Amino acid sequence: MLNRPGLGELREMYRRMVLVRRLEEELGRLHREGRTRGPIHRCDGQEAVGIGATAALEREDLVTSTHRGHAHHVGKGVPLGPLVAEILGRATGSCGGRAGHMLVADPEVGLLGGCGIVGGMLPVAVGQALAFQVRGEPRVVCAFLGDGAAQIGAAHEAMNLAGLWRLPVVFLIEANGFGLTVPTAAQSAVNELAIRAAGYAMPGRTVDGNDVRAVFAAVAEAAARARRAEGPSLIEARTFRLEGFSTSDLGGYRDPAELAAWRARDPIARLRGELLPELGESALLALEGEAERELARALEAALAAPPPPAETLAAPEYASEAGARGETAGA
Amino acid sequence: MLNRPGLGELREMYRRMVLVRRLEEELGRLHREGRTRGPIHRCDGQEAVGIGATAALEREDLVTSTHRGHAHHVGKGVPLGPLVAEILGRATGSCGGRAGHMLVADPEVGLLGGCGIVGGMLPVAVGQALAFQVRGEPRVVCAFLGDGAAQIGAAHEAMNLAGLWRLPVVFLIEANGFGLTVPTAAQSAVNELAIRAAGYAMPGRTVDGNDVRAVFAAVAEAAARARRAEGPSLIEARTFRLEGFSTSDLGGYRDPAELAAWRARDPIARLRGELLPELGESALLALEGEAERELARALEAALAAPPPPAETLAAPEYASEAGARGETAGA
Amino acid sequence: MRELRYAEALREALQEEMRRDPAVLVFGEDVAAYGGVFKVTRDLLAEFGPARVRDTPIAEQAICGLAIGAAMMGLRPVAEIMYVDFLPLCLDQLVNQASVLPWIWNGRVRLPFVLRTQGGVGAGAAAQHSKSLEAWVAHVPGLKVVMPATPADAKGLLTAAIRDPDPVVFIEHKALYNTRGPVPEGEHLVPIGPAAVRRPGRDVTLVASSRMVLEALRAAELLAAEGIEAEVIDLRTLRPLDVGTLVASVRRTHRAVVVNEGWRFAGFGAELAATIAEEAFAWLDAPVQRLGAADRPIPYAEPMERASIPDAARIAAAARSCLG
Amino acid sequence: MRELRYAEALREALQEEMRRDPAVLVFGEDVAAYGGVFKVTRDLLAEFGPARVRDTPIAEQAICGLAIGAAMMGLRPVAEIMYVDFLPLCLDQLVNQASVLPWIWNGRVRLPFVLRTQGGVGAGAAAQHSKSLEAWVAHVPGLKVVMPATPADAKGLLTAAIRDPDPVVFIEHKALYNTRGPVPEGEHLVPIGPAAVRRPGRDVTLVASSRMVLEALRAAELLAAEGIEAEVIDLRTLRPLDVGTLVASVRRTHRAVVVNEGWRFAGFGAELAATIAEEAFAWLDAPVQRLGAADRPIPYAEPMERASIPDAARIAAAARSCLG
Ligand SMILES: Cc1ncc(C[n+]2csc(CCOP(=O)(O)OP(=O)(O)O)c2C)c(N)n1
Ligand SMILES: Cc1ncc(C[n+]2csc(CCOP(=O)(O)OP(=O)(O)O)c2C)c(N)n1
Ligand SMILES: [Mg+2]
Ligand SMILES: [Mg+2]
Repeated sequence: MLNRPGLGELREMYRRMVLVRRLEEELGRLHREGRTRGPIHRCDGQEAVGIGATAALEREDLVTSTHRGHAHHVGKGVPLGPLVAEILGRATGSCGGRAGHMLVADPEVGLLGGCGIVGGMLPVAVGQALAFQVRGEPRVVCAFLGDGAAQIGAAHEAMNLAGLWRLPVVFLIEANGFGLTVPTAAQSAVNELAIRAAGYAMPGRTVDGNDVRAVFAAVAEAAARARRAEGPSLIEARTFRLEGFSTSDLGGYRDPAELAAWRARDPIARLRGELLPELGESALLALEGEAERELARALEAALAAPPPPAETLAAPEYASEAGARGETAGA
Repeated sequence: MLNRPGLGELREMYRRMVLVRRLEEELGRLHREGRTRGPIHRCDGQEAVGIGATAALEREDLVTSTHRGHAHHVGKGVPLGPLVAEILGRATGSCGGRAGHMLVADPEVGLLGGCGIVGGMLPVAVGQALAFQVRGEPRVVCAFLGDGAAQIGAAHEAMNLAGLWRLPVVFLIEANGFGLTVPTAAQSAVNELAIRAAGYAMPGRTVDGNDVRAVFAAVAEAAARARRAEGPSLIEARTFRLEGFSTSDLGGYRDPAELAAWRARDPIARLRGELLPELGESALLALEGEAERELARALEAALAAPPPPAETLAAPEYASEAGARGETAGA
Repeated sequence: MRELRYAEALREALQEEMRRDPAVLVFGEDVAAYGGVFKVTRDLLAEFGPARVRDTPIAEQAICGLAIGAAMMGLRPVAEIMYVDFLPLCLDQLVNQASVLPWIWNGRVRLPFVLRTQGGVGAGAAAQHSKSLEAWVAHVPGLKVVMPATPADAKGLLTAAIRDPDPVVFIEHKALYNTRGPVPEGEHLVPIGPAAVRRPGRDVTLVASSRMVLEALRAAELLAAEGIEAEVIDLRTLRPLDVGTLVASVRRTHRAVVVNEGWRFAGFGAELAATIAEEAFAWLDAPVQRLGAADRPIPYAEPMERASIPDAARIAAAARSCLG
Repeated sequence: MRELRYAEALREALQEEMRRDPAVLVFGEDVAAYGGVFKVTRDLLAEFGPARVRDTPIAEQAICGLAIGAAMMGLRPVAEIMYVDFLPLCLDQLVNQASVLPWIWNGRVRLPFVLRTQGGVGAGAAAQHSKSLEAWVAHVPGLKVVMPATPADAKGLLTAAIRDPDPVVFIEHKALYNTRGPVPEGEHLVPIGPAAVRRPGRDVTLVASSRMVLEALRAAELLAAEGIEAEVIDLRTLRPLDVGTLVASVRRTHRAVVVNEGWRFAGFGAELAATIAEEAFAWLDAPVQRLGAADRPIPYAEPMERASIPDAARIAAAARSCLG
């Protein structure tokens, strides 16, 4: 994969970013209507990170995600119908409605997977990468984490081990400026998280997380390095979360001027501006319409689908009991 | 406190280093005679770190120790009788024989305290330092850790928080080249641990851990900085463990040449050589004899003392129950 | 008496204790500027300032270690772990340090800190934000474990916990924060230890804690309509357990249902059932019924989530089955 | 049959499974070059090489995450946590990831890994290296918890655990490594689940696991000398629990003593006592006697340490008290 996305790739990334943004907006609307459950973590404004990074991966690569994963899900290619159904807890969801929005996974496309524990998947990502290394497979794990998550112990253990064993992991920090409500400056002793890479013997760099090309290029380079068995990398993508930390956010902790400044740097508008001369307004409108229709179909189907019945709770506890599907991602 | 120890201080450090070495040797002997219990972690060869560092602290400063703490205990001034008695599990021990060699503590001299969980006291040290900061007390916590412990999650969380809040902590890595049997090169992605300090916005430096003056100077400087409310420091003291990882060590994992090379750099012999021209042979011999006699007395008393009786197990579970001594270190 | 929400009652306890004792400190994720994701620490920063009310990084081990270390040095920290589901991240600090040091060091230090957290099933918080893990902390010597069910107890027990000389794990319930009830103004202490009989009855004893007390009370209503008089005991403190109240009740009613929102297997209900069967053996007319969460991760989808924990109907059914 | 030490039996299982299945991997602290602090992984590095036998940093969360991730990708990792006292450091990985993901992801992944560890009181390992924490992991859905008491079971259960499609927490005992017993050569599988009746008897059932089985057998000898015939059940697997064997025995003997080396309060013994009292209620002639560790940190000094856990004399006394 080249480090510079071609026009076709950019076009597709644009479509996906629009799709994610519309998804977030629709989820916001459904939440206000009381039709969602639990705190949904929207990623409005951060789409370029998840979409740009996943576009630079191969299908057989893996992504470990976070509580704020919709761009990762869409980018890695989880079919939209089951994705939306899972977010809404339907039997037709990619995990049958058991997982919900924070834990979405889909082994078929290598999304393994969402996690509501901050930093919880980082040690797992290292284990996935170990399997690739042991078997000599040229596969890579892209492990997303937040700038808040970078302060937790598991991040340290995972990064040290990946650096020590030269495991094929791309640690991608979505530096959106906050944990939930606490600014990163009040969470991290250092402003630039990428400098910590030196402490793990891996390259570290900071990129503009609102520039999908920059994210793509950085991840493509890091993935290529990992595939060459040269070990992990740390990328800090600077971005901003434009909406609440979740649908439970009561606000009041952010500087409106800062928010406005970042709104003006919306990654979708930016990419649109860049594509406009190349593709023309009508092609872009068509692309946006396509994304909107795809989302509308998925939403409609999900909302019409039933939740899994209470009896599903009796599904076997163990894979060793009969009936477990036991699809193994490693196969 | 000056960063350069005076002759009197060096003399006392020498006496303490000799005392620690003799203690370790005696414990080795008692172990071979079957008169100790549990894995005792000797620090032969590392005495300059624990003794040099603690000599640079004030009495009201704190030390959090590790499983390998005899030099910290002696250096911080735990009375030798109760110390040896605790190591041997006697009722006369500083913790009544309940704690044993891995968990020695003595609030009166600010040793709070030993810990058999690698990295386990680092978050606690940060909390102790927080209390000093909140009350505006010019006290410092010297938190010892091993080069193995530097890889554990708790170390990351503790260092980030200390850096972020500028807490008065001196993180002192005793880089003795090994975890138990695994060389540091097989545990850490980077060779020089001090470079990680940059990721926590604190100064980091590497010193010769077999040079008691260098350790003293580095800790004195870091402690002064912390007392000036300028925040924590990270010091990596390079040294070598000359004996087994504990009395349970079965050996076979080390390079005899490396061991021999480090034996030749014994910190006690080195300091002796430096002091010889200044103090003369007979004064040094007297000093050594003094240390040996002090140890012999402590050992004899400890071995003659009874262990705490089984009934002590019924001592109240909670401080809220009557009878708990409730000596508070903060007072 | 004026009514407060459970969350407000907690806040009042924090505020009053911080006014009373400058050694009380509050810290945790999002507790300062934002006032906590459940708003229990709202406005404390404004009143007490950034030295005593602190936002921490996302670092549960450090949060717990901070509490231990600061308490050891004479402060009275109240640390928050946002969800009990994250408590496993600091269990090493609890079981290897907080539990161990005061006793092993022969009483030479005290650790008067409170670790506030909250658990339980809410509305769709899913497998990693809905658990009840009190069985784990209740197993640990030296810790006290408190779970208030009412706003008045929320205030009174938190006040007592802050003044207690031992480490207290204080487990709130996310689905209780908005419940209202009378709460005494001014100093209000509910001692750590004693259980409360919430409803007297002579036919069967329902033992519960936290939100399950409300379900047990509803079950008692259902049973009353059938002429069955259930006694409802709210444990309030899980460790040290008020065995006396529990056993005295069962010796009178001869039947017991124990209810706990955590997983049933090896859960806290097992301790209750075992204790009752031991201490009231000759008085029991039927096996103790033990209700807990289904032994599965808590699912997201509503029908599954709802089915996964005990409720009034299931408690009433269990009571009937011991009477039947 | 040839005799082996418990540690050797474990090593043989690892070796045979590594020969049989290239997906089996061993890693942990000091397991490769040194062969493990209890020498259970001795010489595996030489035979299987550094890709499959790995020393890790001291990083328990990472060790557990490695196992989860590698298992998810189709390997069969056997990870070692050196002491069960350090398991709290990776309980988040166990309760929030390993327990959750296979079931919550609707069976779309499997996690066939084994987490080997060891616990219990040895000779003076003190408060942070002597605990028994099986109650915690036994509480977690989706995990299996195995505790072999004999060398033959050590081999057979470890073999079964490695081949099992689910996460297995395999808890050895430091004071058993040097015990000897007959161990079948070649493939030897002891299924996860079924308990074993180690000694038949009709007067009282003694239920134990791990090293406490040996104490229970010694207690049975003491009791036999007094004419009391005790049946001794070795649980072998704690989760899923073999309730059938347990209950069938108590229904015959009408009396039970449950013994667990962990803290008594909210410990695994509570689950056993509660289950027996529920399932054998009408058959019980006396309350179930429950023995566990004193509810204190494990002290270092020998007399205190010895007093802190159950032993044959105390087990026999408990049995007598249910017969008395
Ligand atoms: C271990 C843990 N601690 C706390 C939380 C609560 N929590 C959920 S999201 C979040 C903020 C995470 O910040 P960051 O990693 O920067 O991700 P972002 O939300 O900004 O995408 C917190 C504290 C959690 N889920 N897990
Ligand atoms: C959390 C934890 N993991 C593992 C151990 C077992 N252990 C005891 S000492 C030790 C090595 C520690 O290495 P280091 O930190 O370098 O200290 P050193 O022994 O070299 O002084 C290990 C792995 C432990 N005590 N705690
Ligand atoms: Mg963030
Ligand atoms: Mg070391």
